[in-house]
Amino acid sequence: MAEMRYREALNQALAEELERDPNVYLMGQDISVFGGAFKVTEGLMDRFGEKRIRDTPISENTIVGLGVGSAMTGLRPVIELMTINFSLLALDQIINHAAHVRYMFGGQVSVPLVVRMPQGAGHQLGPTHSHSFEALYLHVPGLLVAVPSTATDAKGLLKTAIRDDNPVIFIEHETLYGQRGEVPDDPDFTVPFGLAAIRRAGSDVTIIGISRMAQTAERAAEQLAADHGIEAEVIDPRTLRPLDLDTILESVAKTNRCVIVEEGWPHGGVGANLAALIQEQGFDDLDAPVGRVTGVDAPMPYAKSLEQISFPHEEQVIEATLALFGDRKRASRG
Amino acid sequence: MAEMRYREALNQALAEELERDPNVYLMGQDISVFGGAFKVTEGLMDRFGEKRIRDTPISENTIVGLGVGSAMTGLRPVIELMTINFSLLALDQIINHAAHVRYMFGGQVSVPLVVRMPQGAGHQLGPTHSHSFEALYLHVPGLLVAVPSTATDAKGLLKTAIRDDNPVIFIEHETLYGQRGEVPDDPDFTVPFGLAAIRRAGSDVTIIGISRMAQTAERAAEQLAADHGIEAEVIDPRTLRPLDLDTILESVAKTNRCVIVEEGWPHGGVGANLAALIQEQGFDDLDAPVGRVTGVDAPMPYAKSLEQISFPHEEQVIEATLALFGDRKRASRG
Amino acid sequence: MADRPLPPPETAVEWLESMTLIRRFEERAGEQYTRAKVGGFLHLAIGEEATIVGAVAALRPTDYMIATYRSHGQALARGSEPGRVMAELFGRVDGLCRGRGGSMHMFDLERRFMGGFGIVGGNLPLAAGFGLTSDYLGSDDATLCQFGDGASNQGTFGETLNLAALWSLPVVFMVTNNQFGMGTSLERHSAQTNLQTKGEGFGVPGMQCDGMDVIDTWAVTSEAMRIAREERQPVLVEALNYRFRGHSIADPEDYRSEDEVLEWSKRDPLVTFGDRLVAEGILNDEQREAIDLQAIETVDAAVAFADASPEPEPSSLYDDVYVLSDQVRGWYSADHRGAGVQKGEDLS
Amino acid sequence: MADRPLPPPETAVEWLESMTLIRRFEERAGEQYTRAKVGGFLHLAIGEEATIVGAVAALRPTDYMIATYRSHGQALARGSEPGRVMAELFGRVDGLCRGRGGSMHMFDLERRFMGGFGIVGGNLPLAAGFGLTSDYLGSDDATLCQFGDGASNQGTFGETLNLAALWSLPVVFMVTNNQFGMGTSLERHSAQTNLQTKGEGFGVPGMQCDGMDVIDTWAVTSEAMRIAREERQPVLVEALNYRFRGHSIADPEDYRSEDEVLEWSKRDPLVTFGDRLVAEGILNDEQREAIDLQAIETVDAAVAFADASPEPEPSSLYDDVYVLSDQVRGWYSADHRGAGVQKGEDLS
Ligand SMILES: Cc1ncc(C[n+]2csc(CCOP(=O)(O)OP(=O)(O)O)c2C)c(N)n1
Ligand SMILES: Cc1ncc(C[n+]2csc(CCOP(=O)(O)OP(=O)(O)O)c2C)c(N)n1
Ligand SMILES: [Mg+2]
Ligand SMILES: [Mg+2]
Repeated sequence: MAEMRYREALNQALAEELERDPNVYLMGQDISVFGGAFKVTEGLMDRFGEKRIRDTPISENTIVGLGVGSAMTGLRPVIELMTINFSLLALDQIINHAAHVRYMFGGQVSVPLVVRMPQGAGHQLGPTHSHSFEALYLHVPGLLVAVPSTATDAKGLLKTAIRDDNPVIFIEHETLYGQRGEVPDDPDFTVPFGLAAIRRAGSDVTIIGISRMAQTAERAAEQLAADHGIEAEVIDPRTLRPLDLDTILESVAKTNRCVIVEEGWPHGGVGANLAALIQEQGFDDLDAPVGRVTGVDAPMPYAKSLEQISFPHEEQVIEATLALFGDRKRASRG
Repeated sequence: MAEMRYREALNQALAEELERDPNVYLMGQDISVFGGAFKVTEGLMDRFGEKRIRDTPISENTIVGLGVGSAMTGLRPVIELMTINFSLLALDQIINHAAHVRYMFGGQVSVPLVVRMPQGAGHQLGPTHSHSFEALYLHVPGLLVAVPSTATDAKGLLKTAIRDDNPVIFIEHETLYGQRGEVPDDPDFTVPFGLAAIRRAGSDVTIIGISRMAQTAERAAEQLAADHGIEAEVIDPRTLRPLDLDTILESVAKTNRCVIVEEGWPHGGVGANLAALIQEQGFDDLDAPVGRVTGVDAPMPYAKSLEQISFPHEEQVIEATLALFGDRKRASRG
Repeated sequence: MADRPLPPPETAVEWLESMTLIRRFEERAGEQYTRAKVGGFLHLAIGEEATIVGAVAALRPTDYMIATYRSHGQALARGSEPGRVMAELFGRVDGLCRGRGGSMHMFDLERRFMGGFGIVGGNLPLAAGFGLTSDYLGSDDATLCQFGDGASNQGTFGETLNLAALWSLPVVFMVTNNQFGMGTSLERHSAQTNLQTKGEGFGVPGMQCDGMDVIDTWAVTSEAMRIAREERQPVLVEALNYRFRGHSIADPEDYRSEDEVLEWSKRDPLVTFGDRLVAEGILNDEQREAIDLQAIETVDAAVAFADASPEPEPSSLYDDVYVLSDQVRGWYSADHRGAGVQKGEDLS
Repeated sequence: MADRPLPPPETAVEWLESMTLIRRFEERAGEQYTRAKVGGFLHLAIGEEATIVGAVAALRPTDYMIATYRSHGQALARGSEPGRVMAELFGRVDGLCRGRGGSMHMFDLERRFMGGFGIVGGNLPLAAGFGLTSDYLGSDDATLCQFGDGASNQGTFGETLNLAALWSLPVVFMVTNNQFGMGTSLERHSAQTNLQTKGEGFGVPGMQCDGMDVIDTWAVTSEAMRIAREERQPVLVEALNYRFRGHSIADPEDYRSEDEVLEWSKRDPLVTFGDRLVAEGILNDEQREAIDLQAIETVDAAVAFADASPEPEPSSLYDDVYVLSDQVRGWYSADHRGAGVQKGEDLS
């Protein structure tokens, strides 16, 4: 175990996989000389050379298509799109090719491709640069989607992603890069896809946090316990495709209440998807509607004062949770 | 009133609005000489000339951006993307510009743009050409989204879309173009956005059908009545943004059961969004989980035998509806 | 260009056979479409046989070939079994792609025929990817990427050519200029109509060939492939040709005159090349006739094979959405199989 | 090129004033950034003032101007109030965009400064759209679209140039070649490094100007605008320049040498142009100094204005997501405002 930042954990995962498999290569804008816009690939060019750490022009759609082509013919590309905002330009290649060529060609090829990119608000980057797009990607059959919220998961899930033979959309978070965590040194440490993490055990309500919001959920849970005597079970699904619905349903069966916290837009968001699944499968377990706390239904404004009220914080999670208990619990405290 | 095809109703709406407002113009691939891949714009070039009915190269992202630019400066473009499948290439311009420029520039400009495009499976076009993408678009604040399922609505909603000052994603359906309906002649006939249509009144269950699936839902409802004595209320939301949730909730308050039918992928689909909203707002009204019938969670295969089982038909709607009644109703008939 | 010498007789005959097979295959596919044996869109390459056969003849077996939604001919020229190509059109399990792709999405990995793509311009980045693999692995395989005049207006064109030039990828980009993107004629969709020059701004030199002449196409493509392979320099080849049929089967062709079609049909590559082989004594009329009969027989057999092939089982619907493994054992789905959530594929 | 004659004295002085204002504004913005008054990314145009001022000087007030995320200078040159530009950086209600856009998304409709766009290459199609409007309405307004060398690799570049040429749109595309796309130097991102030729394959002729020389930039842009306006022919102008600061404020600049920066800084457009005005007797040293002091004063006032401007009200969060009307009275939302569904904006 070593303490390191989320960014460093990713860097270590990349280095280990580059070491392990000569067909793994990286490609993206400013990832070599510059070390990556968020410094995730720092030092890799010196160690692995320009052939394997490739700077690209600003041509997102073609970069992804190029990755798909090389993956179809035996390589294992790991692409960095500078941020998820720019992935809209590459969506045709991601959906029609990365996700579909295996199926549409009757299984003749596979596409062992990873597309890494950070998302999220909080740095005052304004409407074009603050998107959270998990919902766009979890919609698409053929893709796997990971949303690591800790340094450990960042490393373990990225290694799994690189070793997996499916195309993986690997969504990091801009505000997590500097966070520290304990990360196993074992070069064979991986975190499996499709296995949710229970971040906090509890029996009164299940709070599901997506990407960075898993942390917000955890902090809200501590406050709920301290201030309201409500013990929340906090779940981080870690991957949205495949989704570990079993763990979620087991928790809800125990708690009978559920809130989902995400940063993206509400309509057709991750929370909508989970709420639909949970009420379908756990209807009889629910004592209250599945609650959602999401980013606001508007583009992301630049001004700090507006940006800060545009994505969820602990208060909103607490409020949404208390609302599920109606007046009873609320009254018991206050 | 005149009987005409869905395609003709759209053509009439375009002709009337071109007539009414000289700043309305059309732009798309093969819409002039060729008359449109689905013949929606047939005859318009002869009538309005090349300046207003413009053939474009195959450059989807730029076509949409060009439309946004001209809309920002006073024109009212109506773009035809040949099919919704190709709109993935234009998603950057649709989201970051069409949907966001008004907000991000503090209200200084508006974008009175319509992007028309058909979606859907059923013609054996295979994985790249059979998408249903309503869910991608309803996710985005700043856009309006219409999904007309009848000739009347096609005309009335398209006229509203062209007259509205917001960017509108106008989703037609490939298999509906040939269908006939009664369409008002009045050149000022419009259908408002945000007003659902109740296609069939009923008190036992609410079935919501999206796009073409509104028709599938209606047929299933007739069969449910005939074979099972279940009277379904069938709702066609007609626009997904704005969404007429009031009508839906009123219906569910009466029926206590709800099924949503859509053609797209299940995860993060329209049904997920509606199910989440309905259980949030109508929790106490629900006697059973909100059911969903969707396209399969796979790319769309070419073979007819596989394609036909990849999107919903009446049987699946009936089955899903019966499931909501548990053994009681099923037993009463069977 | 028409005065290039003939290749060795055997080769010349092979080319005529290959072009004839494509022609007869396409005709029969069209006929099967009207009988509703074939669904979807059907884009035929009638008139474009010389471009296909000449280009493919310039490839080694290990080179990669990639094309568009109009690519039955490419599969056949590359050696895919006609029966399996036809079975794909029929949507049957013995189709090249098990009936999943249909006419627009052919693919034959074994022959390095890398598809068959429905998104105009979408195949160029993939071609660069194949080139990157060759480069990365130190092999001297090269890639031939065919696309249409209409596709040269798609953003991927500039993006991919720049990248290929920048990274010295061994890829030949062949724009088959058949004068139209659907119903839009070249001069109505492209400001630059001399397409061979369209890549120069991205560092990719251009060449042109007579795409109605199999020999010229072969010769120019061979030189382009040599440059790509040996000089590690991508090349843009413009193949001038013409499609004799509509864009797809349902096309009234109002956008062009019968005269124009007639004029071009005088240069029918099958006729001109066949005539030349007879004139130069490589074939006699009987032998020429025999080639045609052989092609018809092959296509008959292909239809019979396709017809006998079973439809895919409903239970195969979810096959190959994912590569399954310990990591990815299945997924949750809410779909047509009934209300509620279903497990997708499951290893257990 | 440096030997072009000076414009009339008044004009020359105006240009120096404008360049000086931009320089001082940018320096101050950087300073305010380090004080956390400004958030987000901050891309400064220090070193690129001649390109901005020379290009804008070639425009009529009704012409459209569009640029990138590096465009405080363009707004100022176009006449936007410095206080309102600074207030936008501060995220205040008196900002050009009411604090919604920030540094990367400036916009001033009144001055036909059409933004300020964060997506590299995303502004080219919009520029063509402005050109289309001018053409459609029969006006002789033209559009100037600035973007970077890095943006010339984006698909929209080829797509838009082709369309502009095909439709004879009155648009000048100006690629400001400052030698880098972020940390990637020109020759590492573009196979074609002579960027003025990059549009020829799409029917757009090229010109080049010395982007460190305001007169040359003005002269070449003027000619290009004339061609666009009168001949209805789009033109690609390459402006050669250099940014003296990092790509954005947080940039260690490991990708270039100090020597290189030093070499270019000898051509600092403010210094060289100021020197020339003094040398040619248009200004004396005092007057030159006064221009600088005036700029500093203006910027001081801008900062004070910005600082005094209030933060946007939380209640304004949903303003202008939609144009409201009878048709669109509001929408349902499930968001931070609490569990469950909220009504969005509502006319009632
Ligand atoms: C991105 C995209 N836009 C539009 C279409 C619809 N479409 C299919 S073929 C075609 C014309 C293509 O013309 P060209 O590239 O010249 O190829 P050709 O058909 O002539 O072989 C169009 C517009 C598509 N398949 N993909
Ligand atoms: C589509 C897209 N990809 C990546 C980025 C991140 N990015 C911002 S500026 C930039 C470099 C652009 O270089 P250039 O076009 O030369 O303009 P300059 O910054 O030099 O003015 C990059 C890669 C972006 N904003 N948009
Ligand atoms: Mg063509
Ligand atoms: Mg630059």
